[in-house]
Parts: sequence; structure tokens; C-alpha cells
Amino acid sequence: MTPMDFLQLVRGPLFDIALTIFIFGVLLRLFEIIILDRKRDLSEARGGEFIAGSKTIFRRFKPDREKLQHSPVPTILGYIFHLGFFICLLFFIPHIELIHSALGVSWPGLPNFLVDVVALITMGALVGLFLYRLTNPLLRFLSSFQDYFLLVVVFLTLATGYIAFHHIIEPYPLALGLHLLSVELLLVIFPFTKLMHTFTVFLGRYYNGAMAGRRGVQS
Amino acid sequence: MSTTSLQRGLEAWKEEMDAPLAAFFSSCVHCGICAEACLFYTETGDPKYTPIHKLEPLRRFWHQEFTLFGRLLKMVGLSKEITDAELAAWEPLVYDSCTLCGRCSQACPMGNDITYMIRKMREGFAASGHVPPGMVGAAGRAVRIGSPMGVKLSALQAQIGHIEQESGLKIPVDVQGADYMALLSSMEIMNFPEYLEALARIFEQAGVSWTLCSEAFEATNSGVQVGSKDIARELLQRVVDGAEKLGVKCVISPECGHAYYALRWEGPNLIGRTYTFQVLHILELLDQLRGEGRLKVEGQFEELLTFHDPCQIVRKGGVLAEPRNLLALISDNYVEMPDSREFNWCCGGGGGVSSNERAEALRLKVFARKKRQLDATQAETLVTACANCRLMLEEGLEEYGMELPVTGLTEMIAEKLASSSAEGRGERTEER
Amino acid sequence: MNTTDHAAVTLRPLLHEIHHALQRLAQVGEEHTIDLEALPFGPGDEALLLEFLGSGEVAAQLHALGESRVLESRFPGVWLVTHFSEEGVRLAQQLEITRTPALLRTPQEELGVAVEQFAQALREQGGADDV
Amino acid sequence: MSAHITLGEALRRRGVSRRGFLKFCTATASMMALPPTMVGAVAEALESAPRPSVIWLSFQECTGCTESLTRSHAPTVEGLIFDHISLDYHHTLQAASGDAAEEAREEAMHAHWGNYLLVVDGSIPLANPGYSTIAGMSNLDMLKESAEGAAAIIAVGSCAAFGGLPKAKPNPTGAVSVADIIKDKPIINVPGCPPVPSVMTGVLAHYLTFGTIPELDVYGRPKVFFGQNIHDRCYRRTFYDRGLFAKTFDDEGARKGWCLYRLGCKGPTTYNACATMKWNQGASWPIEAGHGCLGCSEPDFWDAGGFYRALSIPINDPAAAIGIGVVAGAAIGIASGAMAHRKKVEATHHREPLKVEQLEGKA
Repeated sequence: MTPMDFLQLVRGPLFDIALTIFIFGVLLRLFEIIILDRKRDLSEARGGEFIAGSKTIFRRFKPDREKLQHSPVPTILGYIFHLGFFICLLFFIPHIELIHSALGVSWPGLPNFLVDVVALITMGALVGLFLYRLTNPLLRFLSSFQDYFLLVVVFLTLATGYIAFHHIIEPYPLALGLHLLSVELLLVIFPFTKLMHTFTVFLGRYYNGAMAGRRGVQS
Repeated sequence: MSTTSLQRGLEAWKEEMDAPLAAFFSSCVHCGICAEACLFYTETGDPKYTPIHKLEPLRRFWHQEFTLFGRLLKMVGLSKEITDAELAAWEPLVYDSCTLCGRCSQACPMGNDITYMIRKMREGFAASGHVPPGMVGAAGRAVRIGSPMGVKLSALQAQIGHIEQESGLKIPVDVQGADYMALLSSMEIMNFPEYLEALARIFEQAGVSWTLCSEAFEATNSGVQVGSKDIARELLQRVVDGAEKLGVKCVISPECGHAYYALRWEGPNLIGRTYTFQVLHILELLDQLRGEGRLKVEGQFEELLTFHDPCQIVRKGGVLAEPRNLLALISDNYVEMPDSREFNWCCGGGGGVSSNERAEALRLKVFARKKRQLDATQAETLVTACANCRLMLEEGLEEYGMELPVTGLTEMIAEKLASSSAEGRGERTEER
Repeated sequence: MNTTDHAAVTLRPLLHEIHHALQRLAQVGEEHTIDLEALPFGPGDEALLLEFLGSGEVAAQLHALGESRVLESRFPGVWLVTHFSEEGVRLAQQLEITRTPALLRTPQEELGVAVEQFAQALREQGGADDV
Repeated sequence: MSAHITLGEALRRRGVSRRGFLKFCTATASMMALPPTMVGAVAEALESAPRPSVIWLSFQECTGCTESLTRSHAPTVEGLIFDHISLDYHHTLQAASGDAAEEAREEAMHAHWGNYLLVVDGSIPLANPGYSTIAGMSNLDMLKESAEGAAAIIAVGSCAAFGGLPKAKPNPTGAVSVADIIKDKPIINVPGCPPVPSVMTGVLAHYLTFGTIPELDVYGRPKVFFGQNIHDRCYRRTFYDRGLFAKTFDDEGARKGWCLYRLGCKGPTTYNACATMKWNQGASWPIEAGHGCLGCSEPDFWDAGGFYRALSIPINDPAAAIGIGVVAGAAIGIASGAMAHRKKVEATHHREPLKVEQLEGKA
């Protein structure tokens, strides 16, 4: 297989398959969760659920003092990684083109050198998170194979993107193909791993906030 | 089925499964932040006390039974089945080292309500027979005798006699049609009878129409702590029956956290219907009286006070402002703990840990967290609003050689009550 | 079309290369040739380069298989050599950093022929005995 | 001209001076994309270069490659080279036709067996030989026959090199490239639709000058011309790096000459010499003319997802993938969710209340 064959494969059928699995899996998982439902709470409510639940979704994006104090490394690296990843994902112009072609929506991108710097920082944060997970006794105890594996897969998407952008691997179709392949791997494993937290975090926070809000506490 | 079994436990878990649980399990990324929020981890440094780790068997069960992918993995033999031995091994994590305090639920960046999950987890542990003996004992006494500490009606009557004799106040029992039915925790009956006297004084002054119920005076609910909604229901039903029989408008939870949570938030769901009466924590009622100007106090406490927020009343109960309003009434010399309100640290004895003798050493060890918090305030008196907390605090302070008096907020109010109680009564008459 | 934006980027390294080559020529006499056809010039880049180089003291014209022009830039030692075909189509353009472009010097191979031709021309003038 | 005459001799006979010869060598080296330091070596090689016989076969093609070669550079350096080679058969260009033409091919083959250079443009249909025949002979047979005695083969244009347009989906003629058929001869691919004329002649010049085939890349393309990608050599690259893109062909960005990536430029995946050698006597090239690169020198460029769709956009319309994903995800998700929910409800129905005696192990 030549590099161009490879690129055609990953830009063509493999991408379609990965996208299908991703959408299928995410919807499957979300339906599995939502259909389970929760019992109607019969206790007399002290506060509303909806506003409190929605507030919690946003409140927990905010870094709090305690987390910064007790777990500064994973908290700060975590924020850098998430922010950086979404900047690279959503504001790199080739990505915007992809989103535009799939969904028909578009927005202004960032200059490539900025995305480039962000990608480097993000990769650094991921390496930091990986090392922290490996060396911190608490996280080491908690971590399963998946925890490390996902960090590697996410790192690969950034690293291959960086490599393709800078033409570090030649020929370029091979580099771009590897980037797409790593993204496809991410898409395929996404619904069946903890990457699902990307979506379920909203559900989880809402439920938490709603249940607390009902009792008159903003969680 | 006439006995507890793994099968029965797993069936109980199936019943407990719901969307929040599934969402929470799907969201956890093993960040470890809940560990830092849990005093069992911070004080021991042992990662097995990480809150979310305590749920590992339930997470696996959920994945195997309630996700398509998990079912497929199980079908091809790629996921480990839950065993009875595993539950036995997990029992200390689920009971001895979790007070259901809810601090981790506040901390989780994913919004996982881990306490909510542990509560559900315990249903399966109870149904499979993995409950610490101390807690089984308490539940047995609660069901058979009426109180987890084995306090009988006769004991209460004896205390009532003492109080009436000493204070000259009347403590109404079984008054049909009273507005309020007060409940007590057995700890208050046995260890802190001051509470009952304080109630009588305050209600006397404010002219509150109240009563105790001889058939339902115990507020605590061991069933909730054990994690059996059946036992919880059985115990709660007594209160509901008592209240409905007397036809009261409102049931007052005593200064006891779990009692309040069980009564206020779990109760209607346990019996499957809404109450015909309202439920208030005593602090809520006192604050209402204060707002209405019916709570008259004179004089203030001079010493530096601090308040320990009982988890079930404050963080999980929503009674946040009331204790502060009431404290402001009787003290200008008040200091908040470094982590307070929703972020307060548990006394270490909630969730049934206090009745679990096996957990005592661990409980006292992790009290170090509370000690540091208290040290930082340099308070001279520690006020709280939960008899269980109060007992745990006293034991902990003793263990760590700290001389710090612990008292209940209701008693403190009663102590500063304005002497002319006739005024209050007059107002009430006017209202009527 | 805005040419200056990209021109700076394309030309900059080339100008540095010329400068470096000129230094080497001055210091150790090393010559250097740059094939301008091999550079990815954008519109206007070449004009900018030529403007920058300017013209110096020497301008030579060759007629061999079409015209060739050899121009010294305003920087002595930097030469622009342009070859055209017989039809006037440009074939190649090079920058030579040298003291004299090789093309200006008479090729050794043609000296022998020149001697021959000169003798022939002399004979034709009638002074054959002198040779 | 005799077949034994060298190029140096041929030029001298035409009255070209030594300066003229060196100039020719300089231009040739430049055309071959060799560094100026190689001029001496080129001169030496050309001095003694023999005159090769060339047989040019055209199969399923549009004659664009020949047009590109013959129209662009009238009698320039390439002209001299073509003057020098013995183009013994080129059925588009030669005067002879029919049997006479075919005889010329056979004669040349026999006369130069093992030494002639075979140039092919166009792809070869395998689905049915009748799709393309010359003098009643199928392209496949003619290629096999002509290749047998060739010293090397130059596959000119994307059709010969990769199958090109005839091979585009659904490939009705079953078109294949030369390299798909001939496995035992050195093949130089000079793709492009058409190839840059000076690249074609540069490759010929290289073979002519050094008698060897140049270093090739993974696609059999001479690295010297196809070693760098358009994007890396593009004068608009600086706009890409700064994130300045034309969004339509007539917007401000387009007028300012910004990067054409969003308009579907395939520069990043395309390897060719356009950015340096350019077209029409070095006048311009597609990107300079304001149009993105089509990637015509890459395999299957026609099927690479559309000329006006950015490279980061997947080849196929994602609507189908999204549609299938949504429908299947919703259907199976609801089914799986319903099963899970039923499991929960059943457990609730079958339950037997837990007694405290059972907890105590007394029951």
C-alpha cells in the first residue's frame, strides 16, 4: 500500500466507519443511561431542580480552591489539557473545514502558529498527566489499563496532527493519514470508554445539581 | 428467598439502577479528586479509601448488566463476575470508611454524587448479608425495641419525669391535634436529655403547640444507614403512623442528621407517597420562630463559638442559613471553620459508622482531620446540631486530649431564653 | 495582488545565502552559483530581487546559441547571468558569486582554433611568409 | 543523423561554440534540477552521450501530455534534446501511418533491441482489449511486445503512471498503469495531468546524459522533480502559517493571494515541481493563477474527494455515516435501554422485603 492509498483509505471508508461507530455508540450509551430514568422524588422540594442542575453544570467547570490546594498538578494540567485540546479541535482551520462540511456550521479559526503553540502545550500537559498517573501512589492505585491507554490515544491524535502540520514524517499523505487514523481510533473507542465523560459529564452534573437543588443546596 | 444471598444482593442492585448512577459511572475518569475530599483518605493516605473505588463492584455490575458493550464482554467471558467473597472484602470500604457525608459529591469535577451511589450500593450489600455486625445489631434493636440503642418508652418516660420535676415544665405526650410532633434520637434520650428540656422551654416561651408520641418518639433510622429500604420503611412507617394518628401538622426532626435526612428526604419515597404533614428540622422551626419574633433571647455567650455543620442537615439537608441566623442571635463572638457549610468535614461517625464497633479505631484516627479544623478556629465552645456528631466530637476530642466543650445549638438558645415567657404566650393568644 | 507579504519570506533566506557566499569569496576566494530557476518565486519576487541587486559597472552580452547577458550587480562580485535561446526564450538564470563569470573567459578549447583562424586571416592578408 | 554520433559532436556540427555548449549544459542541468556544481559533469556526459532510439506509445489518453511537451517549448533546450533523440515511433506525431508506422516501430525495436527507450502515455484497458487498439493490436499486447526489448520505460502522464482519468471510478475500461503490467523493466513515472513539460524533458535529459535512471520515490517518480511537496515550496505558504485563507475565489483573501487550502488546494499532499519549474516558459502555475492544486501528479487524484473540498474533509459525504449512526444508535440504544429498564422493573416486581432477622442470619 502506498502512502496515498493509505490516505485515501483513512479519508474514505475508514473515516465513514469510525464516524458511524462513534455516533452509533454515543447515542447507544446516552439512551442506555437516559432510559434507565430515575424515580420521581416524592419528598417535598425546598428548591427547584432545573436551575440548580443547570447551574451545577457550569459551576463545576470552575476550578475551586480545594482542588487547586490538594491536587494542584492534575487539576492544572487537566485544565490545560482540556482547554488546549478543544482549542486545537475547534479552532484549527482544517478542522473547521471538516466540521463545516459535515454540519454546515462554521466559525473563525485561529492563526496556525497559535494552534501550534497550544498543541505543544497540550501535549506537554498530557505527558505530565501520564507521568503523574504513573508516579502518584493514589492515581497509580486507581488507574486501570484504560486510563493510561486513553491518555496515549489522545496524545497520539495531537502528536500525529503536529507531525502532519510540520511535515515531520514524509511523505505528507502518510503523516496526514496517520493523524486521521489516530482520530478514527479515538472515535471508535470513544463510546465504549471513559471518553464518554465528554457527554455524560453534563448528565452527571445535572443530576447531582438537581438532586441537591431540590434539597436547597447548590452543589 | 428467606435469607440474604449474593443473588438477592444483585437483584437489589438491579432495582437501584437508575440514570444518575449510570451517568456517574460513565463519567468517572479516575482523577482522584474525590480522595482528597474524603477524610478516610486524607487521614490515612491509603488509596483504597478513594470514594469512587469503594463502588468498584457496583460499577462492574452496572457495566455487565446495563450496557450493551458490557453484556457483550461478559458473554465472551471478558469481564469478571461479582462474587460473594468480593462483596465480603469490600464491606469495610462500604460501611466502615464511608459516613455518607457527601463531601466527595460536592468535590467531583464530573458531578458524580458518590454518596448517592454508596447509598444504593448498600442496598445490595444488605440484601447479600454483608453488613457490619454492629450495624446489624443497631437495626435489630431499632426494629424490635424501637430504638437502635435499645431505648424503651419506659426510659423516655423516666427522662420526662426527671425533666418535668426539675424544670417545672410540662412535656406533652400523645396530645391529639397538636401542631408539632417532636421526635428524639435515642442518643438525646440517653446522653443529652438537655435537648428535650430545651425544647420544652423554647416551645413554652414561644407558645408552640407540640407533643411527643409514645408510639413514635425515635427519629433515627438504622435502615437507611444499613442500606435496606425495607427496614427503613418499617421504621419510618411508625413515625408516619404516629403523626397521622395524632393528626399533627408538622413533625420535628431532632438534632440528628441521619434522622432528618431519612425523615425529610427519603421518607416519602420509602412509603411511596407524600406525607400528610410537614417535616422540619428543629433548627428550621427555631429560625421560623425567630423570624416571626416569637423567639426571645437575652444576653450573649461571651466565649468564642464555632459551628460544626452536620453533614446530613447542612450539606445534604439544605439547612445552611438557619444555624447561622440562630447563632447570631446569641453570640457576636463567632468564627467559621476553615472548611464550613457545604464543605465541612464530617465528625467521622455518620452513615452508621458510630454504631459499627469494628470501625472505631479508624474513626478516631480520621478525626485528626476534624481536630486540625478545630485547632484553626481556636474556638472555646463547639456548637453543633446533631446528637450523633456531638457524641463523636466528644469522643474524638477526648481521644486527642482536647479540652473543648461541645454543645447543641437548641440547648444554647434555651439557655439564653428571655425570662418573661408570658409575653410569648400573649402573642400567641393574639395570633389565635 | 499583494506581493510583499510572501516576498519577505521567500527572499530573506536567499539574500542571506548571497551575503554568506560573498563573505566566503572575499575571505577564501570560494565561488558559488545559485540557480534562480530552482527557487519557488511568487509573483513579483524576482523583480524585487533584481531591484535589490541593482546594476553595477559591468554589463556583457554574449551571442552563443542565442543571447546571454552577464551583469554585475551593485555589489561587486555578485553577477546575474541570464541565458536566452535563439528565439529569445529565457533558458536559465543564475546568480554567480565570483570575480569573473566563467562564461566571459575564453574557453581553452577554442584557443587552438583561434590561433589557427588568426594565422589563416593573416595569410589571407598576404603576409604568409612572416608566420 | 547517424545513430552513433554523440551529442557533443552533433552540436559542434551545427556550429555551436564551446560557450554555447556550456550554456546548453547549464540550461540542461537547471532543467534536470541539478545543482549548478553539476554543470561540469553534465558537460562531460553530454559530450559523449550516444543518440538513443525512442519509441513512444500512446494508449488510453487525451494527447494532453504530447501537447504539453510539443506546444510549450518550441525549439529550446528541450528542442535540442528532441532533435538529438531518435524518435522512431510516435503515432500522434509521425507522418507515416497504418502499416508503415507499425513497421517503423518494429524496425526500431529490432535495430536497437535491448537499448531503446520506451515512452508510454495513456493507461491500458484490461476489461476488454477492444476499448483501445492500434492497428488491430490491443494496448496490452503492444505494451508487452514493445517493453520486452526496452532498456527502460518512461511512463509519461498520470494515466500511464497511475491509471489516471480512465481509472477513475467506476473505471469502465478496467484501466491500469504501465507498472501494473510490466514488472521486469525499470520504469520511471512522470505523472501529472499533464506533466510539467520541462520535467518530461528533464527526465529524458537525465537518461540521455547519464544513461541511467534517476533516483525514484515510492511511486517510481524521479525524486529530483517529485521530492518536495507543493505546499512546502508554495509562495503562499506564509499565509497558511498565519491562518490567512481565501474562502471563495473572489473574496478579499483571494485578491490578496492568501492560501487556497479552504478552497480545496491539494498542495500539502502533492509532490511535483510546479512551484519552481512552473508552466509556459516559467510564466506561472496553477496556484499563482489563483486556483488550488488538484494533486494531478498523485495516484487516483480524481477520486480524492473533490477538487474544491479542503484536504481535511473526508472523501465521502458524511451524511450516510451520520444517518446510519443516528438511526442504529437510537434504535439499539432504545432497545438496550428498554432491556435494562425491564431488568430493573422485573427485579422490583420479584423482590421480597428484607427482614432484619434475615440480616441477623436468624431467619
